[in-house]
Amino acid sequence: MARLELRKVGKTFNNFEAVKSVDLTIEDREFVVFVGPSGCGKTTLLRMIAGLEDITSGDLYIDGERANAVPPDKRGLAMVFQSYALYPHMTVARNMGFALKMAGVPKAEVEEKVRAAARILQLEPLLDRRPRMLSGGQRQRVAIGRAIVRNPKGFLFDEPLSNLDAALRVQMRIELVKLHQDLAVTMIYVTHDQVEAMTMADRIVVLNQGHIEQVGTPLELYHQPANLFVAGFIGSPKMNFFPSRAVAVGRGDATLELSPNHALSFPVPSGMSPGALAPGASVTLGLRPEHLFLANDGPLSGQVDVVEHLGVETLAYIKAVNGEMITVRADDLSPVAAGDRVSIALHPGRGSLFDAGGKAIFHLSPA
Amino acid sequence: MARLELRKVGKTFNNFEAVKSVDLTIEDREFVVFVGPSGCGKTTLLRMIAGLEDITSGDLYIDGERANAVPPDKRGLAMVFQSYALYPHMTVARNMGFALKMAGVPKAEVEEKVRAAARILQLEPLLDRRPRMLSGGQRQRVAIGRAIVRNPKGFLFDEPLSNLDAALRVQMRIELVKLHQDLAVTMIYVTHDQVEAMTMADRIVVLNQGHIEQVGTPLELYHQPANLFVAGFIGSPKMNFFPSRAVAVGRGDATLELSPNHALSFPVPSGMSPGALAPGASVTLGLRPEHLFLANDGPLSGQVDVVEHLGVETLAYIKAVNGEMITVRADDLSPVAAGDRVSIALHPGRGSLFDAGGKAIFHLSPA
Amino acid sequence: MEQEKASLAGTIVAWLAAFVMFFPILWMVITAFKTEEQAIAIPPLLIFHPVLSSFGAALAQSGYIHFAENSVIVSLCSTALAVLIAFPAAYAMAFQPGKRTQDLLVWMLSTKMLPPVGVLVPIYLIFRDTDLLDTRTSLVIVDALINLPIVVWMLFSFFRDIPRDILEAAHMDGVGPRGQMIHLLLPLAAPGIASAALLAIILSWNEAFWSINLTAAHAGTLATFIARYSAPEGLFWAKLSAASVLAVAPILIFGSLAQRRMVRGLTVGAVK
Amino acid sequence: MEQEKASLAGTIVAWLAAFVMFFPILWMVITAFKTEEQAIAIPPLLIFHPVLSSFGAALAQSGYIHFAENSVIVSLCSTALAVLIAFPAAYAMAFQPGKRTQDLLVWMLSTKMLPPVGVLVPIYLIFRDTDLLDTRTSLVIVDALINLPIVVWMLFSFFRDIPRDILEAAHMDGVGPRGQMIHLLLPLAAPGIASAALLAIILSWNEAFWSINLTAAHAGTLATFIARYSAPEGLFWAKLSAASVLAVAPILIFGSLAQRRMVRGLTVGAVK
Repeated sequence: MARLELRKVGKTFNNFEAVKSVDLTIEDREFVVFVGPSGCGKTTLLRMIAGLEDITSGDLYIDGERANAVPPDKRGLAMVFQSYALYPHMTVARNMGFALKMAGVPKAEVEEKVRAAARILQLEPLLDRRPRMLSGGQRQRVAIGRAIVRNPKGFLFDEPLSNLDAALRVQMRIELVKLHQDLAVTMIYVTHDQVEAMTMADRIVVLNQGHIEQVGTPLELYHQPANLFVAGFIGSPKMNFFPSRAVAVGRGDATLELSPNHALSFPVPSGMSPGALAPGASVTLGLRPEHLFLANDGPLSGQVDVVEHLGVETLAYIKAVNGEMITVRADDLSPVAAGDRVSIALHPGRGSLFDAGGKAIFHLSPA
Repeated sequence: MARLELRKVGKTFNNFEAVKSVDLTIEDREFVVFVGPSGCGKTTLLRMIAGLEDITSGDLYIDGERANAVPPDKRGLAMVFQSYALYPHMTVARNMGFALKMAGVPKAEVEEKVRAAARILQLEPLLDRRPRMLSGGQRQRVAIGRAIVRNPKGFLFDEPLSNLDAALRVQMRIELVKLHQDLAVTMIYVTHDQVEAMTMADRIVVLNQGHIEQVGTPLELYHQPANLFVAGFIGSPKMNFFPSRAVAVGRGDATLELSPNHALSFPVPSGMSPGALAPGASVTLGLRPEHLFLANDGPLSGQVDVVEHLGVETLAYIKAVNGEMITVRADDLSPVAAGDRVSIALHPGRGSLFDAGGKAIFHLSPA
Repeated sequence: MEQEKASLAGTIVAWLAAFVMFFPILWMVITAFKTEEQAIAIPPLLIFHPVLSSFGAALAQSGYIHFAENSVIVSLCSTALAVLIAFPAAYAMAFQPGKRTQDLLVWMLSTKMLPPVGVLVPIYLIFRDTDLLDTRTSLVIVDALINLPIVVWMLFSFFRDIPRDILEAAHMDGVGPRGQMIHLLLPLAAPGIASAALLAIILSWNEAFWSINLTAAHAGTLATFIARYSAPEGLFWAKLSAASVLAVAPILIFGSLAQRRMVRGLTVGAVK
Repeated sequence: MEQEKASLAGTIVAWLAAFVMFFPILWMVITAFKTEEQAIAIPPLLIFHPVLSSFGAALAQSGYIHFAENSVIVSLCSTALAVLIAFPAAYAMAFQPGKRTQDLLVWMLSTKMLPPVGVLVPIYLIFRDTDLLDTRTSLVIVDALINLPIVVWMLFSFFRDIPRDILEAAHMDGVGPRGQMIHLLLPLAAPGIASAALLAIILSWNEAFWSINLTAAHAGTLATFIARYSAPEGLFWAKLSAASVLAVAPILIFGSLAQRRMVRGLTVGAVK
C-alpha cells in the first residue's frame, strides 16, 4: 500500500521557486512518470517525496499520514538514483543487503532476501562482484535490487536509464514495466525523455517551470494535449503548429487563415460550445506528422528539404510556401526525395486547435 | 573534391587490433556514417582518416594521393569533436577564425569568412560570447562553424550529437543533412546510434569488432541485412529472431520447425539457388516487428507481456509459448493489453532467413 | 536533522582549529604594540595603550630594508626559475606521458620527503666550492629546486584538466606544439600557473632553514632578520615581536591579496 | 613528429631537474663512506675504498637511538592528532558546505603562508609558560597544527570526490551520519586518508625549525641530531655526512616503501 497525496507542495531554493504548489494524488500500485524539460522541477519533486529535500510549503501524505517530517528511511519508499549510487567498495550482495544489515536484520535473513531479489533480476552470478566490474545495465539492476530488498511500498526512480545506450534503454524499460507488474507496488519515475514516459507510465505528469501542465494517460496526452506545451513536448517528431486566424466559424467546420490568401477548412466537433471559437480569434492549429500525408492535391504545399528513412517509416521535412517547416510521416515505401515539390493533405478527423493563450479548444479523434 | 580510399587499413594498440584490414571507398560529396557498438573501432578509423592516429598497416588515399604520412592540417579535412573541443578562452568569432589566423590569413579575410560561416549557422548574434555562455546546441554549431571556416573538402564528425538531448538531436540531425546538401562536400560521421545512421547517411558502414559487417544505403541495411549482426543492430525495436530448422524445402516455400511440434510455412524466392537452403539445416528466421500483426488466427501465439503506447503506434511484447519474446508493431488504435492471449500472423512477403553462420540466405521484400 | 547535527560538530571543530592556528599570530601582533614590561605581565594584558617604540627599536638595530630587498628578489627569481623549468616538463608529462612519467613524478615528489637538514652538508659544500655562499644566487637556486616538485605537480594537474580534444582540434587547425603552448596552454592554465607561482613566492619568502644556513649579512632574507635578532640588553620580547611583525607583514599583505585567487586555483582546477 | 620533439625536450628537462634535485643526496651518501681526507679532496674522488668509520664516529657521539625514538613518536602522534581533527572538519566542509566554508578553507590554508619564524616568539612564550618546552607534547601539538591545513585540504578533496548520491542512498537506507562516516567515508576515502597521513608523517619527521627551537636534549628529534652535531676537533665533513645519512635513512626507507601509494592517492583521487 502506498497512496501518495501532494497538497499544494512547493519548494523554494534561495528565492527561486523550483516547485510551485503542486496538487497530485498517486494511487496505490500506479506507475506514474514525471516528465518535463530540464529545470522543470521534476527531480526536486521526487526528492521531496523521498525526503531528501525539505518541503518548503504544502503537505505530503503517504497512506493518509502527513509525512513532511518523516525521515527518508521511515517513509517506506526506496529510491534508484540516476548515477546508481552503488557503494563502490562493497560486493553486489553487500550493496543489496546493506540497509537490512544496518537495520539489524539477522544475517541469514538478509542473505535470503538478497538471494530472492537477485533471482528476480538475474543477478545471481554477479553477487560477489564489485560495482566497477559490472556493465551499466548490470549496475542499474543492482541499484534496483538494492531497492527491492528493502521491500518498500513504493519505488522512486530518478532518470535511471539515462546512462545506458539506446538498445539497452529499450530493453530495461520493458523490464521495469514487468517488474512493476510483478511487484505490484507504486512506482514514481522521473525522466526528461517523453518516449520513456509514453511507454512506461500508467499516468504521466507533465511538468514545466515548477508547475503541472497536464496529468493523464499516455494516449490522453498524445491525442488530447491540454495546451501547446504538452502538444509540443509529447511525440517525436514534434507536432506541427500552424499559427492562424479563425476567419469564419460554421456549424460543422471553421475556416482558418494560415497566412494571407491561404485559408483552410477544418472540421469542428459538434459538441463544441458556441463561444469557444469566435471568428477573428488567433488560434494555433496542431497537426501531428501522421495527421498529414503526401497527396497529389492538398491544401498545403512546399518543397521537400530533408527525407529520413527509418525503415518502417519515412519522415519528410518540407519547407512550406510561407517558409515554415512541416513534418510529414509517410510509410516506408514512399518515393519522396529531397528537392521534390509536394502537396500535403490532412487526414480527416485528426488534429487539435489551441487558443491564443495556448490552451486547447478541441481535439479531433478517430471515431 | 574529397574521395577517400582505404586499402587494408589496420590499427594495433599494444597488441590489440582495434581496426582490422578495412577496405572502403568514400566518394566525393557522399555522407557516410560509421556505426557500431562501442569498441567496434569506428572512432579509431575516423581518427586515422583525420591523421590524429598513425595508421599501423595499409594505405589511405585522399583524392588519389597516399596520405598516411600527411599531417592532419594538410589533409584538407576538418573534424568536429564529440566534446566540441572549443577553445574555452576565446570568443566564438576567435574560435572560428583561429585556424586561419594561425595560417597567416589577413585579418579582414578571416573576419569575412567567420561572418559567412556564422550566417549559415545562425551564429551571428553569438560571435562575441565565450563557449561557456552557450547552450549545448549552440556549442555544437560553433564547432561546426569552426570546421566550415577552413573550407575543407571533407568533414569528420565524431559522435557530435551525443551530448544533446533527444529533441535537439532530432533538430540538429536535420540541420546537418541540410548543411551537407548546401556545402556539397564529403562528410564522414561516426555514431553508435542506428537512428542517426539511418536518418542521415547516404551510405552506412556497419562496424563490429574492428571489421566491416556491411556497407549500404539505410534501406538496404534495413531490408537486406547481410547477416544477423546487422539485422539485429539496425532497427528499433530489434528484429525478432526465430532459431529454427528447415524441415522441407519446396519450390515456392519451405517448412521451418521453430520448436518441436511447431512448424511454419515460409515463402522462398524463386530466384534462390537450389543449394542455398537444404532440408535439415539450422537457420534463423528474422522478422521485424512490422512484419508481424495480431490476428485472430496466426501461426504464432503467446501472452502479451508489456504494451507500449507511443501514440502513433503500439508495440506489443509477447511471450511466445516456447518462452521467447516476440515484438509486434501494431497501429495506434490496437486494443491489445498486457495479459491478453494473442495470436500472431506474418505479413506475407516480408522477412529474412539466415544460415547457421549468421549469413543472410535471402530476404523477402514487398513487390 | 541528525545529518545537520553531525556537520555542525565538524564545522565547530574546523573553526576551533583555524582559531588555534591563528592565535599565535594575534598574540604576536598584540605583543609588538606593547612595552617590554607589558609584554611579560602575568596575567597577559588585553587592554593597554599601544606604543610603537618596539618597532622603532627593531628597525634601528639592523638593515631591515636590505633584508626585505633580498627576500623580494630571491622569492621572485626563484619562482620565475621554477616555473620556467616546470612548464615544459609538465607539458611533456601531461600530454605525451611515457611509461616512466609516473615514476618521474614520484621521484620528483619524493625528493620533498628528504629532511632538508639531511642534505645541508653537501649543498653547503657545493656552494662553498663554487664561491656562492652568502649570495642571492645560491638562495635562488636552492629555493627554485625546493619548489620545483610542487610547481611541476601543480602545473601537471592543471594541464591534465585541459581536455586533450582541444589540443587535437588545434592540431587539426594546423597549430604546432609551440603555438599550442602559447595560444592554448598558457592562457588556459593561467589561473593554475598564477596559483603555483604565488605559492612558490610565499614558500620561498618563508623559507628560513636555507637562508639561515647559507647566508650571512650580505644575502640574508627577512627570515634571517628575525633569527639573527638579538637585543643588546634586558627585556626583548616586545622588540622581537615587532621585528617578527615587520618580517611577516609584507607576505601577509601579499598573501591576503592573493589568497582567494590562489585557493581558487588550488581547489577548483583550471578550466571549469 | 613536431609534437613528439617538443615533448622529448620537456621530458629531458624534467629528468635533468629530477637529477639535479637528487644529486646532493647522492653526494652526501658517497661522502659518508669516505674518510675525512677523501671528503675534502679536490677534485672530488669518485673511486675510493668505502669505510664505515664515519658512521661509527657519528653514532658514538650522541644518543642516536633516543633522537630516533623521539622522531618516531612525534611524527606518529602528531599525524594521528591532525587526522582526528581533520576528519570531522573535512566531512562538514565537504558535505554540508555553508556560506563560509570557502572562507574557512582559505583561512586554514593561509596560515601556511606565514613564515614560521614570524610566530616563533609567541609559540615559544606559550610553551614556556605552560612548561612544555623540550617535551614531545609540544612538538606533537605544533606538528599537528602545522600539518592540519594540508590534511584538512586533502581529506576535503577526497571527500568531495565521493558522489553525494552515495551518501543520499545510505540516508534512504536508514544509515545516519555516524554510520555513513564509518561504513562509507572511512573505507571509500581510505586511500586518501592513508596518503594524507603518510605525507603528514614525512613532513613531521623532516620538520627541523620547531624541533631545533623548542627542544633540547630531552625531546629532540633526528633533525636536531644533525643540527647539533659538532665534531670535537679537526675535519668533520665525512662524519657530518654520516650523521645526516643516519637521520635521513629511516624516512627515506619509509618514504620509498610508501611513495607509490602516496602519490597514487595524490594524483588519482579517491574513488576512481
